[in-house]
Amino acid sequence: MSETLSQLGKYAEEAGTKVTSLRKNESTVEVSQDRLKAFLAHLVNDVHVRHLMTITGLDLGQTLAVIYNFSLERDTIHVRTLVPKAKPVAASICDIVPGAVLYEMELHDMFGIEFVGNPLKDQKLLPPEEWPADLPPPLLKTTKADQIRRRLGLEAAKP
Amino acid sequence: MSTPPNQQRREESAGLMEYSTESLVPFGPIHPALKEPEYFKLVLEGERIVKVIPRIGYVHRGLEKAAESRPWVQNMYMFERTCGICSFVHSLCYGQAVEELTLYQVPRRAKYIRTIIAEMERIHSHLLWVGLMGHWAGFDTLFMWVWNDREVVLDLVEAISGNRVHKSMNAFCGVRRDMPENMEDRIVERMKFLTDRARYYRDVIDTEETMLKRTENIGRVSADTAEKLCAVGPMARYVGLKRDVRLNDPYAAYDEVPLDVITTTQGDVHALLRLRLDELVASANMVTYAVKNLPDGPIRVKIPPIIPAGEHSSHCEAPRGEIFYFVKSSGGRTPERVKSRQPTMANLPTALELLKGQTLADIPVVLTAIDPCFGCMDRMSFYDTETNRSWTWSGEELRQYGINYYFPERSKKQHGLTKGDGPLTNRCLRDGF
Amino acid sequence: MLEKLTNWSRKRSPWVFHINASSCNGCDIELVASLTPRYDIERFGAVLVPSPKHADVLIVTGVVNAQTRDRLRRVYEQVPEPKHVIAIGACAAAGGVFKGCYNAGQGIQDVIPVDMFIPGCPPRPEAIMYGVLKLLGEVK
Amino acid sequence: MPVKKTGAAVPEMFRFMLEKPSTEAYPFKSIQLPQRFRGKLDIDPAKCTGCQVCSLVCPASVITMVDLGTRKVGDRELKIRRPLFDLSTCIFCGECVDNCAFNALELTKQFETATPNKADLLMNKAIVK
Repeated sequence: MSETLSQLGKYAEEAGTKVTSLRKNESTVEVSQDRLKAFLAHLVNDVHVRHLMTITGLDLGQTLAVIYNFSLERDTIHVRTLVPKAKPVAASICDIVPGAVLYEMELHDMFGIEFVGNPLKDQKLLPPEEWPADLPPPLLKTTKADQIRRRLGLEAAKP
Repeated sequence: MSTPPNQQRREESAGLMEYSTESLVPFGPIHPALKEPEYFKLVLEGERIVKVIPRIGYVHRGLEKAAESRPWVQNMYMFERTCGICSFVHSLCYGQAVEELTLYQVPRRAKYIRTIIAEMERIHSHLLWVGLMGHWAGFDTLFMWVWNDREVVLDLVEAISGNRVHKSMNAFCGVRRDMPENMEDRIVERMKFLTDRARYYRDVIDTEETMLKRTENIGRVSADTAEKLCAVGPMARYVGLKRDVRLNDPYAAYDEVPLDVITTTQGDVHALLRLRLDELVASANMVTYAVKNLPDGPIRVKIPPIIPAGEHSSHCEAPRGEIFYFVKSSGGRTPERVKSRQPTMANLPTALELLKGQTLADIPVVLTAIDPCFGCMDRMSFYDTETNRSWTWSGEELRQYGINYYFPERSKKQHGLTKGDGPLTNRCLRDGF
Repeated sequence: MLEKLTNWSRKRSPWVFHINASSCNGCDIELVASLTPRYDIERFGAVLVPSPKHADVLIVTGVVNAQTRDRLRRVYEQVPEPKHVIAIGACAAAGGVFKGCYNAGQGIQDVIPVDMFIPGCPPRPEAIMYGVLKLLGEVK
Repeated sequence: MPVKKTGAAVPEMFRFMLEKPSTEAYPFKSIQLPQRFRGKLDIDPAKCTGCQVCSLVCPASVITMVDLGTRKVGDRELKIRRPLFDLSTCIFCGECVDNCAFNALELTKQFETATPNKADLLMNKAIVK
């Protein structure tokens, strides 16, 4: 763990969470939704971990996990936060990391998480335009690929 | 697409009717020559672009969902086919993320072979890009030369892997094929040839007026903006950010092979051309070194088909920038979740920033500059907000427009379009586009 | 007589429009490579044209998804008669490795009629040339 | 505006004029393929035992197993199965060849497989006697 990371560890402890090391160079921090923005602001502005690689979504059954994957030279830092599946709303981090716009749009399309404050959140990024409104987001575990194919009319017309 | 505008587009342009100086230009999605279909909405003020709204997803196939129902090994072949240009590095990155979940080590010889193929892929991708840049700037001679030289490296790739594009070389914890015997001299000789050619092309782009005029001082962005927008790869290095996964977090054999990371602060499209040609030389040197110092030993460790539970991420430097894979396993025969992020996705916000303030004629050059894995330069429909008339340009016509804009003397007779001939819209209407 | 002449000239110079229907770019770069000096498909008069309205032959790469399906159909309708369609690659022929993805079809023949399949992932430029020439009846 | 000075491309242009063309003579001459070229899949029906490993490892679901009746081994009745290949969707990765324990499969150098009829791409060599 590098010096920046131990510095981050101190801050994380003050915020009531801690940095867990997954493997060499790779650590993960669990932050609650209401503390997330303050934590990320500290990460980006004070620790200078500026490169957001992407935002990963995970379906954990009852909840959705949103993982912000940052990298700083040799270190990879996953900042992990949970969003309830029943009410998938999260705060946008576009004001802290402007490069997050498209990743948040992607997560909105794939998991149905609404990012409050994202400037382009009403746009569709990935799914086709004729995507039925009542179809659940594709990457949820309950959604089946065949079901989507049937609704999109992609099932082959076999003789 | 030259079909009548659909209802949605009509409504969008109707919203802009209040500002008569602005026009909305839907951009995409079908392109004849090369690229994948994408769609951008451009808001223009006269010739200048004010705002760009992307709509990707024309190539969206749903790989991440499909990965959850396929065995680990089959996923490798599927992710390899995410992109036809940087195919090897996708399978490498996915493979590395999975390898970290197992306790097996990759043999050293396999790491070297992976480095050789990855660098050859970078050479072929950069040559492809330089050729395209020549094509879009109206310098087709360069396109033909560069693509002819590109065959040299593709021949090597084919001799090693058996296919020119999708190498299918990777396996978990190793590679599937060893280097052929007696290839060393041939590779070293070809790399020397490519190095010479790359140096020569640097001369060409520095002295040919066609290239200079189209690329200098175009596509500028500040280092701070690029960093904030999380640009990766050459798009970060051309403004002076030393962002290269090979240097920051070495994978494969990059910690042993001498690595030369090239950055520049010139910060325009011309700098990107030079940077990519320099990187090509550096890659050729790395291939030469790796081939000469190829260690002996096994090339592969066989691993069981069940991967232990856990989650891990991996990132690699593709020719276009950093790619990222996140893998979660629940200890079964299929992954629980695979997330992949391609460099173009990361570079898109920067590209949109680059487009702002550019003229219509520069769109092909600027959009090609990010080396888009999609990026469609074709079938622009133009809407005149005053008369609500629409017309369509193909990518080729747009390219012609760009050439005419910069070199009016060359093709006045073709369209009669010259620089400073009144607002674009009126001119195009008059000329019957 | 005039018809014969038109047919002859059409055979001697097929104008090709290429549409990428959610392809991975592999087949596309091989198609462009077949235009470059090493392979030079222009020896047989084949030219890539920027508009479907000028084309005789429509070359389609990639597995069709819901977003490109309608675009492909519309482009096909714009190609003037007589028109021919070539499907390049495993994806365009039958879905290839993407068979079963939620936003991928099973080949373009579900959308438009196809006259020639060139399988491969991707096919070599020579294989593409062989397919185009076979379509024109130049080689058996 | 006339071009003021010549760039580095001009001398090269003249050099290329004197060189012999880089174009291959295909289709008038056959081409040299590398040793490892991965072309059309081929099966040796005599070697195939119908173990269906190839159909399990195939990423593109090219291979379906077809039942060809049963045969008696001692007291048990065993199903005879043979693979049917739909080469139109084959991605030529070679995974089936690597995994075949009986060396029944190989990737040949045949690449001229273009056909107007998709049924031509079905390889039923192992099924038809």
